[in-house]
Amino acid sequence: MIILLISALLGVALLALEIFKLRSWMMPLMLISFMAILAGTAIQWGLAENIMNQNMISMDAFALKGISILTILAAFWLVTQHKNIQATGNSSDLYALIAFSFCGALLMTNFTNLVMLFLAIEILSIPLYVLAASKRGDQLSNESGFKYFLLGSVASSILLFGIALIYGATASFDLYTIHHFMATQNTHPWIMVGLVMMLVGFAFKISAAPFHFWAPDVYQGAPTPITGWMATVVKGAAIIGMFRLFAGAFEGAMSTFAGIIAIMVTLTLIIANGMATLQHNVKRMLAFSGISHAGFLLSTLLIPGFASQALMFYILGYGIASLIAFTIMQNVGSQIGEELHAFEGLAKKSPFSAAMMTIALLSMAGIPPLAGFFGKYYIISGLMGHYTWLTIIMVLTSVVGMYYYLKVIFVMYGKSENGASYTENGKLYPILGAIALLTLFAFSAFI
Amino acid sequence: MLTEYAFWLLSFIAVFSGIAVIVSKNPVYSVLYLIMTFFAIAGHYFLMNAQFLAAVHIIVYAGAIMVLFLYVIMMLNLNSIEIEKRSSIVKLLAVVASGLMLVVLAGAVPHAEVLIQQKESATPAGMVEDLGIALYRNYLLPFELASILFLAAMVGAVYLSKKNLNETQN
Amino acid sequence: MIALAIFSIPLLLSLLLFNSRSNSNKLALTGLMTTLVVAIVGKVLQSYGHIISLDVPLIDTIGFHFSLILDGPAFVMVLLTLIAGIGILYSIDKEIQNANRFYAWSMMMIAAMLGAFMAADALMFYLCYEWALIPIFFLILKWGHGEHLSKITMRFFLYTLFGSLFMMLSLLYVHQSMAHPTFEMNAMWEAGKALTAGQQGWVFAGLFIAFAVKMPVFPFHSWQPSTYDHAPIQGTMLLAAIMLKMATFGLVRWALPMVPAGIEEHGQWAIYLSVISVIYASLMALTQKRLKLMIAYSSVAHVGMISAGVLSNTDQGTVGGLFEMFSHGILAVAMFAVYQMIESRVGHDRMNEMGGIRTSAPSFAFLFFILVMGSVALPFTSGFVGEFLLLQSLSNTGLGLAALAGLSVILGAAYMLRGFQKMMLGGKAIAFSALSSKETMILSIAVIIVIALGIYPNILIQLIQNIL
Amino acid sequence: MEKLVALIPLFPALGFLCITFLGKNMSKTAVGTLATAMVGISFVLASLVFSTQLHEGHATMVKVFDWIHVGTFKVDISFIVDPLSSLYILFITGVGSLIHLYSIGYMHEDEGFNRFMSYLNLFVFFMLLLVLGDNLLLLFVGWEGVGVCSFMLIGFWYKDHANNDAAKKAFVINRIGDLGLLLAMTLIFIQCGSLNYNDLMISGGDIASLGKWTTLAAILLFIGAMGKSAQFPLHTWLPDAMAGPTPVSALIHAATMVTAGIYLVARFSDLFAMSEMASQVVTWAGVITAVMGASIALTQNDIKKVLAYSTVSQLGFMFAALGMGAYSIAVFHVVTHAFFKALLFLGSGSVIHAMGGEQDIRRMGGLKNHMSITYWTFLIGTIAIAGIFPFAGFFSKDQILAHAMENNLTVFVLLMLAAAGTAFYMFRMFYLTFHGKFRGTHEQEHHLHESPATMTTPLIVLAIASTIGGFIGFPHAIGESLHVHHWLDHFLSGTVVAAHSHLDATAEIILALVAMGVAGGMIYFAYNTYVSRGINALEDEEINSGLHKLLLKKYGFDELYDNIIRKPIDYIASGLHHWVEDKALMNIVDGSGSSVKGIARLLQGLQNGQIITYLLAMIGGLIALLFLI
Amino acid sequence: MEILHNIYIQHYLALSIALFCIGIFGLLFRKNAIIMFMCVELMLNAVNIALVAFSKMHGDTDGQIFVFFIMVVAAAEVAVGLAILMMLYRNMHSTDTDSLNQLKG
Repeated sequence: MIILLISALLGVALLALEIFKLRSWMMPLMLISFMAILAGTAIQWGLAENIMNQNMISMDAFALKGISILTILAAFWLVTQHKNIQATGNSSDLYALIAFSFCGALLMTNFTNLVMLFLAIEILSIPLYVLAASKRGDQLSNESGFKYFLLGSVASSILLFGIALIYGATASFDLYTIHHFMATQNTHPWIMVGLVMMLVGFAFKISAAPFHFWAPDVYQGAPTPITGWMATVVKGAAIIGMFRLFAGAFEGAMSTFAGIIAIMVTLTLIIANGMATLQHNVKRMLAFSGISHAGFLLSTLLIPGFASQALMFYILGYGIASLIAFTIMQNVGSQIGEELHAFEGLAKKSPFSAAMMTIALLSMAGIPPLAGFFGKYYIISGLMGHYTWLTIIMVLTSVVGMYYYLKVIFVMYGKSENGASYTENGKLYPILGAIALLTLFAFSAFI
Repeated sequence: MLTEYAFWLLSFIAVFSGIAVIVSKNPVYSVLYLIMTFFAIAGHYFLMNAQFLAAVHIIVYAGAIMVLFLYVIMMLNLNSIEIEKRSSIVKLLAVVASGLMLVVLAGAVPHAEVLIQQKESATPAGMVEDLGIALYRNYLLPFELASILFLAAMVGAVYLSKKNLNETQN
Repeated sequence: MIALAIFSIPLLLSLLLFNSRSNSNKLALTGLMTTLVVAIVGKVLQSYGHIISLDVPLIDTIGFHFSLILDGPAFVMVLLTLIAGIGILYSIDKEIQNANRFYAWSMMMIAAMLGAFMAADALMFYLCYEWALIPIFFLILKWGHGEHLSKITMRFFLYTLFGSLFMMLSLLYVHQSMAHPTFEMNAMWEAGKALTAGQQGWVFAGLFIAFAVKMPVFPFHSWQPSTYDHAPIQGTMLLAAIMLKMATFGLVRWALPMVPAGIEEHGQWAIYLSVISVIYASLMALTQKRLKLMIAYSSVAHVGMISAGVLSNTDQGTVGGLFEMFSHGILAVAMFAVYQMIESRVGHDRMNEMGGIRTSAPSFAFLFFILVMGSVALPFTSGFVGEFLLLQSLSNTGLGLAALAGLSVILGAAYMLRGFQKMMLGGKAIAFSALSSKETMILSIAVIIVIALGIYPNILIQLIQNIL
Repeated sequence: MEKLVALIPLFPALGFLCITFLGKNMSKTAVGTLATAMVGISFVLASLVFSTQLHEGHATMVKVFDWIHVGTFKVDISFIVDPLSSLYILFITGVGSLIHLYSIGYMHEDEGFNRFMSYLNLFVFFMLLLVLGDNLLLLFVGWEGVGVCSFMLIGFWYKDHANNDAAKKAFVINRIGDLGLLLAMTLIFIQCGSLNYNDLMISGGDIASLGKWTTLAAILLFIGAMGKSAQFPLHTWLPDAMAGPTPVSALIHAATMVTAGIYLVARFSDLFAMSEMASQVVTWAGVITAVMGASIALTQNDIKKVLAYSTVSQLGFMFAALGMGAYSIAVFHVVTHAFFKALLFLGSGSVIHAMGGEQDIRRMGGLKNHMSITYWTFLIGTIAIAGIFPFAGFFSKDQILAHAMENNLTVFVLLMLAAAGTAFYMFRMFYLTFHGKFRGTHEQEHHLHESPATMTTPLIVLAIASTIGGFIGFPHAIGESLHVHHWLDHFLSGTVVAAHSHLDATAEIILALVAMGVAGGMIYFAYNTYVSRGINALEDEEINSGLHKLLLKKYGFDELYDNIIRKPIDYIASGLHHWVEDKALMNIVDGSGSSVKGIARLLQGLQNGQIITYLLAMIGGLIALLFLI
Repeated sequence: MEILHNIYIQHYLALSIALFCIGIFGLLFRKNAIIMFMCVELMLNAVNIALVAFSKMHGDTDGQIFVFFIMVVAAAEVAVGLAILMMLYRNMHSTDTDSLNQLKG
């Protein structure tokens, strides 16, 4: 409970700091809060599972894992993006919104009631609509915010209709009740339709095909730090919530849905990887790459016994790599440009940036012994023998994925050179380096 | 019997004005039709013994949300701007898609007739005190979180609307 | 622990080299020689009963062990890696830009390959197998040459990655079939053998695609000639001499013991493919006008022979395969070194435009001739022992197949001698300065190894058969 | 005594190493002496070994060290001493040392003298391995080793690409045969489980377990022999091999290496005796080769080419004998042939030496006045090969003919024809070279001289050998009274399958007379044509007769092989290169990449930035999912 | 206001579905951003109707509570949405959603 309280009050506190003109305290405060949340998680870990507050939330092991992963990602996001956020001049508003959305993200990990789920999604999303559009003078940012908002609220409506139907069938919003109901009775048409609609709502949030179209546009248009936030914490929270719901409460009905999810995974992998090969804008390419990872994340639902470990590990591995990539992306993007050729000769200008980017990209591509490989490994080994055909598709699309990641690496290490000058953000050295090492050797952490 | 007629009448109004929202050329008309729909929906709530909800519905939707809409339309002076340029193929697709949607969802309506009022609960649901108890006891946490939501929305809306005092352009 | 030392000395050295500025050549060479000494000492100690292998459980839930062994096959491959590695790094004949990084990447690649050879854990093998790609990728990209370098590197990288992912699928398939999944070598073998022949066939198909791409075997070889051509010459050596051995070694270590029935009943196509590859590559070599490409294709032919012989699954095939891997590794380094010597003096490697080098550099011609003879598997060279055993093994599958594969004996003689004749012989005597002592040293050592192993192969054969 | 056998190949090997690594600092004389001495020592040792075999006559194995031990596959470096191998090593080292001696004089002026001597030593080493090895694999080592030496020596004058081409051709064609031998080995090992002669034949008899594979194994072995011994259709390399220095032609391409095929078949006489069909193949290949070689030799004008075709033809005789089961007689002919053919080649070398490199007999004539030793020794060689009593060739050839008459009359007639041809072309060459007027240039005429002693000594020794060499194999008719008939046959009986002629003495004598008569007639005919009437051989462009042209072009085998083998392979290879390697495979690889992009481009149309499209996709997706449930 | 006679749950469900589909239709049919927002509101209200009807059917208050939260969210969404729309209009001078297509590919 204290965890949620901290996260909820964080935004308020940030706003208060603005009032008292204490902007420089914001980042430390946020960091301290994140640390406190992590500490709280650790304390909670020792306690037995407890359901709190009239079956609204449950701080079970899954939730705690989710919270800690999201908090780690958020903290990492904060330290890498702090300078960029500060540079906008609106750090208080932006940080407050981030804090609110973080609160929503945490709620996504521990709800046990559909009301909580709905509120969590909205608390997560509504600040994001604003954040995506937060570059107020920039038309692209506006466009991305608008698209995200409109499509997002449609998706919410669909999700809500699904919730309504499920409520109609089960007479409860409580996940335990629903779970019991579905264990015995899962062919009721309301449940079927309701589940599909909820699935669509979530598929939108994690940008699985064919509900992914917003993602590249929004990721590209939004300011890069926000894109980084969306691609990691938000996506992670959405898939954790989805996993909690589908692998937990709706477990009984999953057999009917496995086929659909497999098809969605296939479509996502093919479309995202294919489209990414065509991109010249690295940010947009990373967006498509993020979609393809959503395919992997979604496929954890197909693993018999629902490998939550695989999911968590993948989120962490992908999230860290992705944040590193977005950080470099932001540095290059703000100084030279977002296009591929902006990266030309980066290895000479800044070997550190290029190396970090390379490690991040290779990890996302799933090259051993980086964490990304182990993420993919757990998923594929879980699917092997049950969805062997899907693993083959995963493998083939991974090769395609390798292609566009390599393209960036080639440009960085290739011989051509653009004249633009580049100074790297020296303070990032130790942080990025440490995290990159974590990415390299994280594989024993979460097993 | 009366309630039955009321149901059909309100339903008709809701659907009719719902369609009218879409087909009206002038956004102001759309807003007015939407308000009509909301009133019809509020009537339904009333029929279903959810009087408090009906009242809140009117206040929130008709009173706040739609006024906001109207205000924006007026401020942006959108009365007569829009000229429909949707290609007919998109219109056709819109009809087909929503039609299919209707058909598919209608398939979910059970054939067996389930009376809407199956159980008579001891205390009549929908009264203020029931809702109050539920909201402040069982649903206290979501209730508190709703305030976070509002706060977030408020900050966001203010942020987007305020002049760029210290934002470095570009 | 000695196994760990063998693996980690090059690795640590690589990290050190990334940060060093001077004398990287000496540092790298000293490191490799130390490793070589350690490996030999380790093997000797092992024969006195010391335990030098290492088995550290890393991830218990999936049964992943950091596990290194130094049995016969592994030791032979380690020897090859180190000897060839020393030769490769020693053969660098001019200033390299960013030399410390060049050496660092090379050392890292060697470390990865050593890991793959010594791995007694399937996942560990796979990890090293993939990991070795990264250093060579940077070696080619940064120090390669040519117009379409990035396209070629991309093709190489994607193609090999494509293949090895299938290996992962196959290994995972076997892995998940166990009650208590582990990647430990013997357990994987047993689990593989417990599958039905049909399943084994599929597992083998996945493994073979991975190995076929890496070796390469027709029709998966199209990445190879252009990559060899555009890579820096040391990179080509690393690829041809050691890296492709990971694939052939993979056949011996993983495919054969794990899915014997699959190979027997559903894997014969792979043998046919390998034999086709032998002939096809020989024919290709026959059409080449450039020395480097000719060597590249001849390498394909040799590897096809290894693959075919090994897959026939006999003692002779396995031993002959490992023997030929060693021999081919040494020969590949030497042949590419010859290429480097010619290229650096003549300025190109178009064989038609040379001639009479023998007149200017008789001892070079002499050494080269012995290497050519080793390459065409002349008796009393190491090439012969390997190829004969492989052919012997292959004829267990079918005498006709052996006859077809044996055609490479004829075609190999044809293209090798033609190349030799065009470059070395004839009246036209192009200017060709005598070999430096370093170059003579490299070729002489290679020649000595080739001949010594041809005359007394038993020393290596006994090592290979030594199962400790 | 047998233990010494291990030293026999060692000395030439030492010679090779010494000359290669230390030769730079040694004088030519020293090098020549060293090389000759090394082979000479081997000869002495070989004589000792041979003499012990004379008494004991059974096979002894001398193991040197383990070679290849893999599972059940066990092959050692180990030597066999038995009559067959001891006979072979005797004449190899004997003829070899003579030719080494000869080379000192012949190659003295050449800048590559050291190289030459070292190669010769190496060759002797491999040749000794070939015959001494106690298993097929070691035989194969020698087999390929002599091939390489042959390659190096044919292309000795490497600056001329014609020589290199000839060398390459020899090596590649030999490799075709080698493949046959390789396959035979693998087959024999799979079926019999061993490659040792001892297990296979001498004491084990495992060769019998070949069963239905017997014929195949025999034929594969024979293919190996065909390559090395230049039998039809793999004979085309041998005449070209004359591009090498003359001592090479004498040693490798006449006396020793080319007879390795006979050694192989004789060694496996047990196997061939089991397969009637394989024997037939051997016979007919031999007969065809004999006739063909003789007929081509009729028209050749290059002194060495004539001898080369003569060699081909004589080898054909030997194989015909082998095919008919007369293994020991074939070996007999090998020995006598080694003597007289080496003599002839060395003689021709002496001639060429005197002529300053000229090899065309149409440019010679009347040399007998200038170089009498060469003349007389050459005459002995010519008579010997023509088969005149009592010279060496008579005995061996006569017995082959006798066997042919007994077995197959067609074969007999054809061989008789070949023998007649032999007498004619040999004397044609002889007369054109030594008799009549000198037809060369003046400078050549002034240059004419007898060769130095290092060259003439071997000639004399070989002439003596050619004269009396035949006595080791008296036929019944002559030898019976002396109790020495078929001495060689008896000597070899422990090793090869013995086959006595069952012709009675009278028939043998009649046959011998007939053969001699035919030869004599041919000699007269040649004398009449080229000496009495003084006719010179036609210049190439004067030739009108079709048959003559065909013979001059050697039946067009070179062109034929070019057209049906080399060109198609080149064509296929370049076709594959163009269509498969560059087009198909590249397009598949790169095409799979671009097809991914192509598919993505189709999808890109959907990602058009329009909210309506995204909404439609979303709703469409929802509907689709609802349908799927 | 007492008991609904002869009105079955499927009647309300049908009404809800109809309104939901009208909302979808409007979203696809119109391109004025304001109208599209309204359509979203319509869809949310369709959900509300369904929830209240189910709540009535089950005889508990959970459904109605949920409707409260939906209203809360709707209000918040509208506030944010209109703010975005205003800003968009300031920059682009249009509420035509078709003109928003700079981000694509």
